[in-house]
Amino acid sequence: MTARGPIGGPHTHSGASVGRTMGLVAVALVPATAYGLYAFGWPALFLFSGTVVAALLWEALSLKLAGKPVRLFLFDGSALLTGWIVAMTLPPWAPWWIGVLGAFVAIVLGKHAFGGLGQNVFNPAMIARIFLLISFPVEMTQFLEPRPLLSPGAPGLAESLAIFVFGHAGFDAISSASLLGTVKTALGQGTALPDILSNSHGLLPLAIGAVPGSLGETSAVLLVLGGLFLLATRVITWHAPVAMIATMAALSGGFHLADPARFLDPATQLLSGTFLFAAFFIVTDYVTAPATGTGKLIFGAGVAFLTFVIRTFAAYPEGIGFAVLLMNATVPLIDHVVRPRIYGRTRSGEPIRYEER
Amino acid sequence: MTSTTGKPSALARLFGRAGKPSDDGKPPPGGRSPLYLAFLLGAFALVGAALLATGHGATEGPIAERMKEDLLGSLALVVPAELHDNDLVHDQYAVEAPGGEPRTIYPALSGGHVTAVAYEIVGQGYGGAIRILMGVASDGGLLGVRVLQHAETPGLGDKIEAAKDDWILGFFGLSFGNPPKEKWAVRKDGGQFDQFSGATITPRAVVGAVRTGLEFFEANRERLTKARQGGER
Amino acid sequence: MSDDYRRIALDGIWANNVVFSQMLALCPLLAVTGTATNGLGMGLATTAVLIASGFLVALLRRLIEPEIRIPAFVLVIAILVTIVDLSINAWLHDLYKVLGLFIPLIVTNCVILGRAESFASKARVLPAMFDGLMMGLGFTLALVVLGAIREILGSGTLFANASLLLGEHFRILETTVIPDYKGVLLLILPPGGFIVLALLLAAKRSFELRRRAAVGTRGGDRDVGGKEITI
Amino acid sequence: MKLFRISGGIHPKESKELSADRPIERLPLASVLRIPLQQHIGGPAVAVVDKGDAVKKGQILAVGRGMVSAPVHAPTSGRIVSIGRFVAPHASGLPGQTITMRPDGRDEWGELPAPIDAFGVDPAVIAERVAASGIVGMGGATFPSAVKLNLRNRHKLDTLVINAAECEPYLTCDDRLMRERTAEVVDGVRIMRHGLGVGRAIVAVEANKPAALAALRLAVAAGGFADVTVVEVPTRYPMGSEKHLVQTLTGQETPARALTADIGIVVHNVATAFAVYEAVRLGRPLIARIVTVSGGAITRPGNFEVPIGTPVSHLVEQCGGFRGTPERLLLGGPMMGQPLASTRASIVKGVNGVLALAAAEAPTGPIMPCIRCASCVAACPCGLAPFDMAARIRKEELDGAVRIGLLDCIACGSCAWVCPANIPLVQYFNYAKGKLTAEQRTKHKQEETKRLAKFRADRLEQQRKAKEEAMARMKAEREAKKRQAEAAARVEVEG
Amino acid sequence: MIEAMGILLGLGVALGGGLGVAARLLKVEGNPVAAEIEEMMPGTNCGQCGHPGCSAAAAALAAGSAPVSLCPPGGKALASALADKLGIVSDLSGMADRGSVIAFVFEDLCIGCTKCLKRCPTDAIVGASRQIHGVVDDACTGCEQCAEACPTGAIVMRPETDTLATWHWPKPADRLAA
Repeated sequence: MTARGPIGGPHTHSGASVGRTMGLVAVALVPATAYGLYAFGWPALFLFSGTVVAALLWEALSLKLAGKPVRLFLFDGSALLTGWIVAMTLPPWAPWWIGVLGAFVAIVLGKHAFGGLGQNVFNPAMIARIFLLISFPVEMTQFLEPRPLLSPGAPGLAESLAIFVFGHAGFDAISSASLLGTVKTALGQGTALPDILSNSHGLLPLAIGAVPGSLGETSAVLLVLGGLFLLATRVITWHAPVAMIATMAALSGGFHLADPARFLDPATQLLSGTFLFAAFFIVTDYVTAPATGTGKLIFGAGVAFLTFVIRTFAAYPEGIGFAVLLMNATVPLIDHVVRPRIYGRTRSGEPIRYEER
Repeated sequence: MTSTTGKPSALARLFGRAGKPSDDGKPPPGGRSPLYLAFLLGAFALVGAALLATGHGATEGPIAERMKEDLLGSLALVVPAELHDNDLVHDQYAVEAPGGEPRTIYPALSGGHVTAVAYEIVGQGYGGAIRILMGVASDGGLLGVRVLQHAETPGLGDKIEAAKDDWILGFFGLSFGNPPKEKWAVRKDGGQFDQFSGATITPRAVVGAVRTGLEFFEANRERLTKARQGGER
Repeated sequence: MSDDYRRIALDGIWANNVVFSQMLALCPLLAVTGTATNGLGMGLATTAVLIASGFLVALLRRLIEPEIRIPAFVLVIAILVTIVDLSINAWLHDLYKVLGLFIPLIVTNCVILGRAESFASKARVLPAMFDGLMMGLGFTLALVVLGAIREILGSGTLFANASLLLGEHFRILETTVIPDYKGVLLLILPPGGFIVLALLLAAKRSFELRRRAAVGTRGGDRDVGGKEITI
Repeated sequence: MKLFRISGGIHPKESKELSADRPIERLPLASVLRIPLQQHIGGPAVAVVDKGDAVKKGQILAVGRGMVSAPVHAPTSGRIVSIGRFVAPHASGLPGQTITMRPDGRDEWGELPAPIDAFGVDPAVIAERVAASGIVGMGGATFPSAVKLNLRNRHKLDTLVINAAECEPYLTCDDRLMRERTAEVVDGVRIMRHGLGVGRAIVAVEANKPAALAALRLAVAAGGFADVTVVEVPTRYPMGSEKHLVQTLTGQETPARALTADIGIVVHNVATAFAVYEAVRLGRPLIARIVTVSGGAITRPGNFEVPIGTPVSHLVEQCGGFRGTPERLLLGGPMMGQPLASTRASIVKGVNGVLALAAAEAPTGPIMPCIRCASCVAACPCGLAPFDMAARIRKEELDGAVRIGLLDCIACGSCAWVCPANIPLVQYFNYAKGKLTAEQRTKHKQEETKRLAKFRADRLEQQRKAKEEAMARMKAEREAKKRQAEAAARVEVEG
Repeated sequence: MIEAMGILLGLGVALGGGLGVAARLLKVEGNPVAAEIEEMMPGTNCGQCGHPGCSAAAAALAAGSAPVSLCPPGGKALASALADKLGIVSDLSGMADRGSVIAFVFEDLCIGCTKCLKRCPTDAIVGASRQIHGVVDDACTGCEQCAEACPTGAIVMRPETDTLATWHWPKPADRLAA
């Protein structure tokens, strides 16, 4: 009926849209984010909004440069989410330029350099995280104990603005390493694990999030809540998170049993660092994960395995970022090898045979 | 080599010319004989080898000279020139270090008396071995410490380089006793040395290495400070 | 004739640039371009080898049989580089301390074998040397630009240690672009090299596309013999 | 009866309530009927009437050509106005050979073949009648039904499955047919069972048609037909896909690139069964069918018995015309139906619905880039990775798309229905399949060309040789003559 | 020193000899690419490319002395296939994509001279002396030989149009025309 030639079927649609999917993920992120903003106060709020706004601006700029319709893509929610996730992985009191640069790396280098939405091989937020971690090892590893909003000891509005703009003078004095960082350093000195853990936080604060850590990654309980919401709304499937958690539990459990003085117990491994955040919000990223259920299982297990290896045997206390990027690189291979069985064919692609009738 | 039947034999196919040279003097389509090619490439190799030999001969002396200058340059940083009148490299000798390996000692002599010694020590840092050159006065005080080579994280651990930070200069004048031996550690470990932002392992490695270097000096003080004649090996 | 030389020059520096068009020699490229100075040194050393190898290969081209040309070229190049390596060590020792590790890499630099095979072995001596010079300058240009960008963004300086390479007169080149700069560490590391190279390539492509769009597309049969050498 | 699960599939909004309660109506005849000669898969039929001829209802207009083809009959009595090219009921809107007739309004039957004693004759007789009546698969596939009945000659068959799933949204024509003409349908099913030479028939109806199920069950029970089983299958698109229906009923997957007949089962549509009843019991050829007219842009949706050749515009007019401007105008259901280029095109044997969808019913979202969400992989009933195939086709890697299963795609549209990015996946697949066929055709033509060129070269060579030989012969003859003459002369001289 | 020179010499001799032997033993006769290209050509030897037949054109292509766009009947499709085959990055945007064409005879103008019949490389034109000629669409390759031969201009090349049998769905517009 139009001059462009006939429109192909089907002529009805489920109503699903990219924007709706992204919106649901954002909703799932709200509890953990809200807690992070509360726990780390005004500076965290400034950093969060700065990063998200920067992500949107970089997105708009990239779209304009690429000659794509800015309005359509800018509000599909993908840039908002990327900026959001980048902000959640930052130390809560990091200065503004960390967030802006992180958003630049994620959006421009991690996403648009590959061709924009849907084309990137690597998770943009993880690229930003690794870029920042390698480039600014000092700023990216200075965490602090939560100082809830309006509590005594929390910085006021003006002071927070100063932290956001200029960075925190005398940051060293109040900074404290994350649990994984502390463990790594102490193990390197030859201290046994039980001694290290005895004067650190217990598991309950780890679960609630009352520990030093990145802006949005501390509260395990709220992250799991968001993840369950995504599972319930069918935005994500169970495969990757379950594979990731199970593999980590099994691996760290085995090693811990073999030598409790050297290897962390599974509960601490699962609850600390970025692990649960990654399990529900990073490895479930559509673009950079395999398409099939089996593929997702392999992917999740691979991320957990590499994370364990890096956390335990390599130089970095937290290995998720590297693990995710390494596994991202294997996704095309996984998708090539692991395909659904085609109807009427065997797994190897030959037509099914029935015995002569 | 072509057989009389007009059909080349197997041997001729390998070593003879495959066909008549064409009129314009270009090689025949079958290519040159393998023997000729062997000779040609051999000749190339020979001429090349001769050239290399000449080059090597011409540069050998200057290169050795430059290497020595480098070493002297480094030594000058940890042993002030006014403390000695000898050639530190020329007078080097070896002493057995803990672990049984020989350690090269560069003695600084003034009027035949040992005023200081310099030697190399190794610390284990974040990114592997850190090679450190230290100079110790005969009274056990540090004259200078310099990092020769390391693989620490740039921007974090590389503040141990004198070019990047003054930290390493802080060792000047210190000795066992100043501070006391048990204070030879980074602050985090209860010592008196500063670590720098974000990194503890690297300064800890350097402080530890310097400490073992001083221990080595203490253990061998007698041998190291005994007057020696230049050239004794 | 002069047209030929103009074409060689244009090819070497822009149209068929070693790095930006042929995408060759990426290994030394990424390894040495942490600073502009290192890039300049490597570029000049490579240029010297390119000119010399162009000269030798063109001179010997009638002697070298096609069957053994590759080993013969490799031999010529290896000998040249070794002699350059020894000479720099002996007489330009400060430069050697900066570049020492990378000079032997020139042997495996595919540009040199590539030019020997695709140009010098078919050309007379003078054009072959000129081609070597221009390819070398193009390579140097790429290295310096890449090094400068990485150095400014990565450490906030430009041409640091230039005096070591070029002598005390050139100390004026050494600039601190951004004082009190923390430095983006990743850019000095090899991944930074990849990122900056990719951005430069994108910039060149975009410039050329825009220029072509401005000139207007000429249709055509220009593809004859237009095969790129991809060694 | 135990049913089996199929993987994939979707649950689109059914929208059947628009027309499900409307009984089948007969409409006034259109002033002109245009009957395409290609209403089936296979060779087009060849007209056996001429312009100006008067024809009776049911009279044959065109005969099938070739093994796979079907004849066409006059839907009513009247006069042939023209035989020529006219816009076809096809997405392309291209013209096809069409017989145009003007009804005389008397609707007089011509001479019909005698009814057959369905169960007393050889199955071949039934197949023959089905072929002569021009019956084709009426679910939309339009494969000549007799050819499928004759599969008994080459395959070992045990079951006839009657596809009454009607899984496409909006469509209710089969539902109404089963409810209103239950006895005829059941009789048709049994005739086909006999014609196929098998012992049992299964009628599969989706669970969303309880009235039809009840009616069928009642009729089967009342008749005491042990050879017919009525089965309720789950409501899930694409249950009406023949291979998936068979798997639901038997648990057996039809091998790729094979027919269900390879596992002993032949599937026919329920409307075909009714047509077979009419052809065998009454001698009537297929000249009309039940069509659902529905969609938000139709004033009065309903189910109609429509003579073949009725223009769509006539049908729409009779339904009260359009309500607003339709966003999409379709022949068939919204999932697999074809867009209609012009309302002047006619209803043909395979058209089960005419839909005029309002803007709110049709997908109108912008096409976004694929975000690899893999919803399409989960929805695909054939175990394919549609997003991957589409990406390859977009880059013109057609062979790559074939390697990962393009030819196993049944174009059901489940993938595009779930796609959050609104990517026209099905159109990509249709494009690729069409392009591959075209390439095949080109290659074939090229080979043919080479053969022709060689043939010509050989011929020229032969001609040249013949000419040379002739020349040589003439020369030899001339010389022989000369020699003879000389010899004669010599003789004369000597003599 | 002498030792090192000896080693290099030995290496040179051995490798040079080895390469010479290898060059003899592993020699490839002819150019296999040319044969493969010939397979791709229309095969009518129509001569529009300026080469004496498709096989000569294939040889020229394989040698790199002819542009991939040389074959008018093959059109853009063949040109891009050839470019792929030869690994050439070629700008074919200027090449008109004329699609496939076939000959058409205007009956009013045809005088039945049979000149076209004799030129057609695939015998795609039927007819006899003093009778109007016709084109067998399926056999015509669109090589234009007949149009050139026709003294009255009765033959024109017409684009092949889609029919119900040949039509297929067009490729969806590359996303986001907006």
